[in-house]
Amino acid sequence: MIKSYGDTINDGAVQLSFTLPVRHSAKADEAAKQYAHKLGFYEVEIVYSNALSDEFSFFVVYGKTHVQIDYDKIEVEDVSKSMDFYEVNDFIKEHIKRQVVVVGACTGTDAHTVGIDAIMNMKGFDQHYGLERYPMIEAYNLGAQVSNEELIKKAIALKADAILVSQVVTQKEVHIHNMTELIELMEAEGIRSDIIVIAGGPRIGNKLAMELGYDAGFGRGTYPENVASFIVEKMASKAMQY
Amino acid sequence: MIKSYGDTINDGAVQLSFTLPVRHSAKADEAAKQYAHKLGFYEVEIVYSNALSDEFSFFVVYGKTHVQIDYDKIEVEDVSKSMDFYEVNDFIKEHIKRQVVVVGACTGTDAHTVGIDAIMNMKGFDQHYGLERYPMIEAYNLGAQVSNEELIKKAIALKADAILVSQVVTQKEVHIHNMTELIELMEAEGIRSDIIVIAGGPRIGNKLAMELGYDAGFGRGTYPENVASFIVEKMASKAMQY
Amino acid sequence: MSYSKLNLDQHKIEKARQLAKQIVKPVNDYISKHTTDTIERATLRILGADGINTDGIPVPNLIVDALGNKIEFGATTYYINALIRKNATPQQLNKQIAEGLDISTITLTDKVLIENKAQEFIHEFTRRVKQNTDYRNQKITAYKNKENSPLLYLIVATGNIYEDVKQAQAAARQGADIVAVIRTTGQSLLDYVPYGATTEGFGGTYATQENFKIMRKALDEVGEEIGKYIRLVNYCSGLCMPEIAAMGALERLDMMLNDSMYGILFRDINMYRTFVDQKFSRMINAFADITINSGEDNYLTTSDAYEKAYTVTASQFINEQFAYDSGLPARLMGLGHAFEMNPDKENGFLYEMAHAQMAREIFPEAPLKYMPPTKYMTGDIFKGFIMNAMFNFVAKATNQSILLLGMLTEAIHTPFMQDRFLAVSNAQYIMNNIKDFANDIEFKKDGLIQNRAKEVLDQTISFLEEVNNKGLFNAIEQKMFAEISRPKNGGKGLDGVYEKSPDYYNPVYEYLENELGLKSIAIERRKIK
Amino acid sequence: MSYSKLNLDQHKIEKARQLAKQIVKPVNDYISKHTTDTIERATLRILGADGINTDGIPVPNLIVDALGNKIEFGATTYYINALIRKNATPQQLNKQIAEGLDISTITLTDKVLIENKAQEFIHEFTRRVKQNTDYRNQKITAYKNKENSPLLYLIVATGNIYEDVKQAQAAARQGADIVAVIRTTGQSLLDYVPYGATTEGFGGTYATQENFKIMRKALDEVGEEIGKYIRLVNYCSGLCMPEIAAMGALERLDMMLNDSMYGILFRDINMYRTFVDQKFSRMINAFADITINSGEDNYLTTSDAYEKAYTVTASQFINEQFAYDSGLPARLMGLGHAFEMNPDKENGFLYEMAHAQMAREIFPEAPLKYMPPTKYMTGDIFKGFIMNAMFNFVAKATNQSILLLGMLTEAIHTPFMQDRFLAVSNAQYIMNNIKDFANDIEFKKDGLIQNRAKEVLDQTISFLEEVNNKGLFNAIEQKMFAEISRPKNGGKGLDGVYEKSPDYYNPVYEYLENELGLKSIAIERRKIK
Ligand code: B12
Ligand code: B12
Ligand SMILES: Cc1ncc(COP(=O)(O)O)c(C=O)c1O
Ligand SMILES: Cc1ncc(COP(=O)(O)O)c(C=O)c1O
Repeated sequence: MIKSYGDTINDGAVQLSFTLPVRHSAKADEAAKQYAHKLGFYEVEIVYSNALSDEFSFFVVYGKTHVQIDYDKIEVEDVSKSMDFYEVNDFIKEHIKRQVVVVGACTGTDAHTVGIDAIMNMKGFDQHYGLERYPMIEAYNLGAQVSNEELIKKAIALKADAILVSQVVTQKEVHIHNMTELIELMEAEGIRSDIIVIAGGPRIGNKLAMELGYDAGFGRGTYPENVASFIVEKMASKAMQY
Repeated sequence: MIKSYGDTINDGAVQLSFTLPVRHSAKADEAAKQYAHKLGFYEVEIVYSNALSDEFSFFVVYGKTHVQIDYDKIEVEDVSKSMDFYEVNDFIKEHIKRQVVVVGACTGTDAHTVGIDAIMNMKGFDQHYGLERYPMIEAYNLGAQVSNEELIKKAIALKADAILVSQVVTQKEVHIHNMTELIELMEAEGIRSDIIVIAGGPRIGNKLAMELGYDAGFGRGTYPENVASFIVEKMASKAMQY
Repeated sequence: MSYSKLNLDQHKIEKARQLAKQIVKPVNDYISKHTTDTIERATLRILGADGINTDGIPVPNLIVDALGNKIEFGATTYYINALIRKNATPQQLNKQIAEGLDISTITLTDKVLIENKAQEFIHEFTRRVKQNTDYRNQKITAYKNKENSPLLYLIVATGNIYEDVKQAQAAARQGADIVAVIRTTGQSLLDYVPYGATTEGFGGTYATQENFKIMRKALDEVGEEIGKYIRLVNYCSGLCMPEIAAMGALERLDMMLNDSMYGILFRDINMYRTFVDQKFSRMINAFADITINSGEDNYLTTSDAYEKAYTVTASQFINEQFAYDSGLPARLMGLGHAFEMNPDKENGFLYEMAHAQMAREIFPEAPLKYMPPTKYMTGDIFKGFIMNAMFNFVAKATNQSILLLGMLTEAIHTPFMQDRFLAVSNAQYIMNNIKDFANDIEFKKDGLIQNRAKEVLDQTISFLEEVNNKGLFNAIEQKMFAEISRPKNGGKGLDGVYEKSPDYYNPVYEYLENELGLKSIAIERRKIK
Repeated sequence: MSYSKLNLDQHKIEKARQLAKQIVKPVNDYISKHTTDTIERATLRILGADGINTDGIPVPNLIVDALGNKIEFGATTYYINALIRKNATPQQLNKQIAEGLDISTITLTDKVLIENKAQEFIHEFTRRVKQNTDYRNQKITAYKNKENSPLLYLIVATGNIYEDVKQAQAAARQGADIVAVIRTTGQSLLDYVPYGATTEGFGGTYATQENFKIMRKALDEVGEEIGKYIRLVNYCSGLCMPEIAAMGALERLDMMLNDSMYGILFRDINMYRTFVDQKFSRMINAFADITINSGEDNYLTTSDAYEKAYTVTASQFINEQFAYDSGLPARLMGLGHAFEMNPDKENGFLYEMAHAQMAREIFPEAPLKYMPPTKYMTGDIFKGFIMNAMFNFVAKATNQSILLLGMLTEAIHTPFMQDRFLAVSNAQYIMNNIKDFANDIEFKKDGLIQNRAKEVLDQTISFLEEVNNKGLFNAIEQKMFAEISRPKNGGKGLDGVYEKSPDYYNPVYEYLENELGLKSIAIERRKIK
C-alpha cells in the first residue's frame, strides 16, 4: 500500500489549486479550507488566495490524505515493450506476407496535423521513423479536417487494413462525438469488423478508445512502432492474412 | 452550493500535484491516475510525470470533483473589521482607563523575529504602526528564542494584560509542543485566567490556537491593530478594568 | 529606433523589402482581376444586408448564391437596384430576401440612380466607422497611462459568449489590455458567418456580429470602470475574411487576426481565393483603423524555430507588402512572430532575443504581435510557467508591442480562469521588474546575438530570392512555408472566385481604394516599373 | 575578470578593503588573547577525544567542564598528559573519561613529553585531512566536466539522517552539485555537539560526526555512480564553530556555513565568544581546504534589500579580512549575498543584477554563494517559481559560483522531494538557455545598472568608515548590521570565553598557524603598521 509523499514516507502530502466562484474574502478562504476538507484532505493549509474577479477567487492549497493504494494490484499494458522498426517489418514478412495498408487522418474539424504526422510521416518523430518509411507498410496520410465519410471512402478504396484517427481538440467533448460517429458509420457500412480502427491524441487513452468501440487508443508520447506493432499483432491474431 | 471552477460553472475542475514512492513507469502513471480517482476525482488526466529518483515519481494532475459546499453556511470571524490605531487608543482611554501591558516573544527554539516585530515594533509593518507606537499600550518585545519560563517570568514581573507568542517553525509539530507547554506552565502557576494569551504565525489559525487553550490565533497577513482590537475588546468584556 | 543594437546592415534590409515587393506583384495582378463570394457578401453587408432565413442562411449568402455567375458584375448593383425598385429600407429588403425574394431577377434600373443610392449607404457606413474610430482614439488617449507596454493580450475561449464575457471582464480587471475571443474550431471553413448570440462552440466561440456587439459592450463597461480602453480582437482569416472585417469595422473591433498565408497553410483554404479576399479585408481594416495580426508565428508550430526562423522574417516582409498594398499603414501591421524554440537548446534565450530584436529593428513602427511558447509546452505546468516568464522577458527586453500571454496549461486545455490570472501576474511581474532593461544593455559586437540576427537576415534574403524566382504560388505548393504543401487549385473556396467582368461594379471597393490612396499608389507603382 | 562591465572605480574598491583591514584589527587583538570552551574541545577532538557518557554528554565537554578555569592553560596538556600517564590510546582514555575519570586532577608529566606526544596526534590528524583533500581534489578533477556552473546547491532537512540520505541521493541524481544538510532548529545554541546517528530534528537534522559520515558515504556512492563529485555542506556557526569545523575536516565535508556575524545577529551568540571561535574554525577549514559560506545574505531578511544593499557589501569586505587573517585563501571564501528585493520594485531585476555583478567584480576569485529569494516568497508557488527563475538568471548572467536553489514552497514548508526536483529543473533550464548571456551583453555606460553599483560602493565606503570609527563591537551594538542590536556582553556563550594565560598551550593552533603562514602574516602586518 502506498500513499503520496512530501518528505516523510506515508505523510500523504498533496498540492492542490482551484478556483471557487465566490468573492475573495476571509470567508472565501475558510470556504476553500472546508472545501479541501470535504475533498478528503486533512491538515489543510490555504497557503495563497487571490481575487480573480469580483465573483471568483483562486487558492493554492497543501493538505494531507489518508487515501492509500495497493501498488501491486495496478495493471497496465506496457507499450514500451512493443517491437521496433525492423521487428515489425520482419513480423509482417513472416506472418502476413504482404504489405499492410494503413490510412490515417486527423478528423472532424480538428486541424492538428503534427500528431498524426509524427506517427505516419517518412521523417517520423524524435528519431523514430514514421509508418511511411516502413517497407512492409503502405501508409496514406490524409491530413487534417477530414470528415468521417471521406475517411471511410478512402479506406474502402484503398482496401485498408487499419484506420488511424487523430483527435487533439477535446474541449466540450467534441472528440467523443466525432469518434463515435466514425464507428457508427462503419457499422452502418458493415465494415467495422474488417478494419482495425485506432485512435490517438494527447488526451486519448486506451480505455476511452475501447469504450468508444475502437481497437485501441494511444496517448501522448506514442511512437510509430507502438502503433505498427499493435496493428500487425492484431492482424496476425485475427488471422487476417487472407 | 458551490463547486470548484475551471471555465464553466460547476465543472468541478481541480489541479493537483503529488509524489508517489514508486519508480517512474507506465505503471506508476496508471497508479497516479487511480490514486486520483481514489481521492475522489473523475475525468482525471495525468498531464505530466517524471522520475524524482529510482524510487519516487512526481505527477501533475487535473481532475474534476462532484464535491460541493454550501457557501452560505460558512462562518468566519472577519478580522478586517477590527478597530484602527486611533480607535484602539480611544477605546482604551474610554473603557480601560489605563495603559494596557503587552509582552511578546518568539518562543522556544524559534528564531524568527520578523513576525513578532511586525506586530510590536515602533515602525510596524506595511504602513501599520506596531504596538510600541500605541500611546495607550505599554509593549515589551522580548525577541526570539525565548523560553516559556522566561516569558512567564517577564509577564508576571511586568503585570502583563496580554502575552503574544509567535511561532513560525512548524515542522514536525514543534510549535504544538511548545505552545502547549506555555499554557500548562501558566496553569501550573495559576495565572492562565489573569492574562490574555494570543498566538500568531503564518501557519497559526484561530481554530488551532483555541484548541491549544489560547484566547485567539492570528495567521499570515495580520496587522498590529487586529491584535490590539482583540486584546482590548476582550479585556473590556472580561471587565478587567479593575 | 534608428540606432541598431544588432548592428544590422540597412542595405540588406532594404534588399529584402524590394524582393518582397517583387514577390507580391504578380499576386496583386491576380487579385485585381478577381472577386469572390465573400467579397460580394462583405460589400453587401457594408451597404446594409444582414439577417438570416429560417434555415439560418445569412441574407448576404442568399443574395450571392442567387446571383450565380452574375457575380462577375458585382452584387452591389442588384442589391441597390432592389432597394430602389422596392422602395425599401435595407431592413425591409433583407426581410423579404430572407423570406424568399430573389433580387437577381429584378430588372435593373438606371446605373446613375444605383450609383447615387450606393453612395448614401457608403456614407452611412463611413459615419458609423468614423464614430467608432473617434471613440477609440479618444479613450486610448484618455487612458494611455494605464496601458501596459507591451500590451497584454489574453484569450477567452469558452464557446459560450456569456461565459466569455465573464472571463473577459475578469481578465481586463486583472490587467489585460487586449481580449481576443477565440473562434470555434472549424469556423474558418464555413463559407458564411453565423448569426446572433451563440452559446455552443468547440475550443472557441462563434464569431458573429451579435457576439462582437455583446463583447464590445462588456469590455467598454469594464474599461470605463477601471479607466482603460480594452481592445477587442477577433479573426478574419479563413473563408470569410472581408465579411468579418466588415462586421469588425461596424462593431468597433480593434484588432483582427488576418492572414491569407495562415489560411492556406493551416486551414487548407485555396490560395487564389484567400489572397483575393485578404486584399479587401485589409482595406476594410485599414479604413476602420483596425490593427491586423499576421500569422507567420504559426510556421514555428510545424517547423523548427531555430532552423526556419528566416521563413518567419521572410513572411513578415511579404505580409508588409500585402498590407501596404491594401492601404494599411505600418502602425497597423501587427506582424506575428513567436518564442517557439526548443527549451533544451543551449543559448536558446539568446537566439530568441536575436529574433525578437531583429523583428523590432526591421519593422520599427509595426505593433509586433509576439506569441508565447506553445509547441514545447508540456503538462509540466511549472516548467511551462517559467518558459512563459522567459518569453515575457524577451518581449519586454526587445520592446515588443502586443504580448499574447502564454498559459501554463497550454498543453492541456483551453485556459481556466486561474490560468489567465497567473499569466497576467507573470507578465506584470517581469515587465515591472525589468522595466528599463532594454535600454540598459547592449549586445556585444559580433557576439552570439548579433551574429545570429545577421545570419537570419542573410537566410531571409536567399529565401526571398528563391520565392521570387519560383513565384509565391509555386513556393507555397513546394512546401517552402511551414513545411506544408498546398496545391494551387486545392483547398477550400476556389469555386467562390470569379473573374471580374469589365463592367464589374463595386462602389465600396472603389471608395476605399480612394480613401486609402490606393489608386495613386497603383499608378505610382506602374510608373516605377 | 580584469575588465569591469560595471566600470567600478578600482581605487574605491581598494579603499573599502583597507577600511575593512582596519576594522578587523582590534577584533583580532582581542581574539589573539582569548580561548573558549569550544576551541579547547575542538583541539581535543583533533587530538582524538570523542564519545559520550551515559547522559549523552560528549567526552570533550566532560574534559573541559572538569577543567574549569584551568582552561586558560589550554586543555591539550591535560588530555595528552592523561594519555601518557594512563599509557592509553585515545579510545581507551575516552572510555574512561566517559565513565567518570577526571583528567584535570592527574599530575602533569614533563612538558616535552607532552609536546612530543601531541605532535603524534597532530600528525595523525594531518594525515587524515590530507587523505581527504587528496581524494576530493582527485575526484573533482576527474569529474569536472559534469559540474554545473554555478554549482547547484540543494538543501535537505527532514530531521532524520536516513531520510536525508534518500533525499540527498535523489537530489544528486537530479543534478545537484552540492548538498547541504540543514541543522535542526536550535542546534546552534547547544554548547556541545550531539553524538551518533540521529533521526529526530525540527526543521533540520542534528550535525553529528556520525551523521556527517553517513551522508558523506551516501554522496560518494551516488557520486561514483553518476560520475560526479557531490560536495557536502554543514554549518559551523553558533556555539560550536571550531568543533564542527574539526568534525568536518575529519569527515571530508567540502563547505561550511561559517560566520560569527551571523551567529551574533541571528542567533544571539555573544560577540566576543564567537569572534574568538570563528578564527580557529576558519583555520581548520583553511587547513582542510573547506570552502566557507558567510552569512551576510541573511541581513536582507530583516533589512530592505535595496536600501541596505551596502551593508552586505561592507560585511563581505569584513568577512574577507577575517578570512585572510585565518589563513583562508580567496578561492575558499564563499562570501554570501542574496536576491531578496521586493518583487514589486520597478527595475528590481536590474538592481539585483548590479549587486550580483559588483560582488563578482569586487571578489573575482571568491566562490560567491548566492542565495535565492525567501523573504518575498509567498504561498503563491507559481509566482515564487518565476522569482526563482529570475534569480537563476541573474546568477548565471553574473557568473556566480554557488547557487543555492530556491524552493517554490519557501514560504510554506521545508522542501518536499518534488520541490527540489522542480528547483533543479528550473535552474538547469535557465542555465542552459542563457548559457553565454553574461558574455554577450554589456551594460550601458552610466545606465541604471552601472550607476546602481557605483552608488552601493560609495555607500559601502561611508558605512565602513562609520564602523571603523565606532569599532565593530559598538557598530553591532548600535544596530548597524541587519537592523538588529546585540549588546556586547549579552547573548549566549560569553561565560565560555577565557583569557589565555601566558602559559597557554595549544599545539594544534600553533601547528595550523604555521602551516597556514599566519605567523608570518602577523609579523608582516605588525611591520606595515
Ligand atoms: C501546434 C498547435 C496548433 C497548430 C496546429 C498546426 C498543425 N498543423 O498541426 C495551430 C496553430 C494551427 C493550432 C490551432 C488551434 N489549436 Co492548437 N495547439 C497546438 C499545440 C501548441 C501543439 C500540438 C502539437 O503539435 N503537439 C505535438 C504532437 C507531436 O503531439 P500530439 O498531437 O499529442 O501527438 C502525439 C500523441 O498524442 C500521439 N498521437 C496523436 N495523434 C495520434 C493518432 C494515432 C492514430 C496515434 C496512434 C497516436 C497519435 O502520437 C503523437 C506522437 O507521440 C497544442 C498545445 C500543446 N503544447 O500541446 C495546442 C492545442 C492542441 N490547440 C488547441 C486549440 C483549442 C486550437 C484551436 C482550436 C484554437 C482556436 N480556436 O483557434 C485552433 C484550431 C485548430 C483546429 N481547427 O483544430 C488546444 C486544444 C484544447 C483541448 N484540450 O481541446 C491546445 C491543447 C492548446 C490550448 N491549451 O488551448 N494549434
Ligand atoms: C526570514 C526567515 C528566516 C531568517 C529569520 C530572521 C529573523 N530575524 O527573523 C533566518 C535566515 C535567520 C531564518 C532561519 C531559519 N529558518 Co527561516 N525563514 C524566513 C522566511 C524567509 C521569512 C519569514 C518572515 O520573516 N516572514 C515575514 C513576517 C512578517 O511574516 P510572519 O512571520 O508570517 O508574521 C506575520 C503573521 O504570521 C503574524 N504573526 C507572526 N507572529 C505573530 C505573533 C502574534 C502574537 C500575532 C498576533 C501575529 C503574528 O503577523 C505577522 C505580520 O502579518 C521564511 C519563509 C517565508 N518566506 O515565509 C523562512 C521559514 C519560516 N524558515 C524556516 C526554517 C526551517 C528556518 C530554519 C529552522 C532553517 C535551519 N534549520 O537553519 C532556520 C532557523 C530558525 C530558527 N531557529 O527558528 C521554514 C519553516 C518551515 C516550517 N513550516 O516549519 C521557512 C518557512 C522556510 C522553509 N520553507 O523552509 N529564517
Ligand atoms: C492569422 C491567424 N488567423 C486565424 C487564426 C485562428 O484560426 P481560425 O482562423 O481557424 O479561427 C490564427 C491562429 O493562430 C492566426 O494566426
Ligand atoms: C553563516 C550561517 N551559518 C549558519 C546558518 C544556519 O543556522 P544555524 O547556525 O542556526 O543552524 C546560516 C543560515 O542561513 C548561515 O547563513
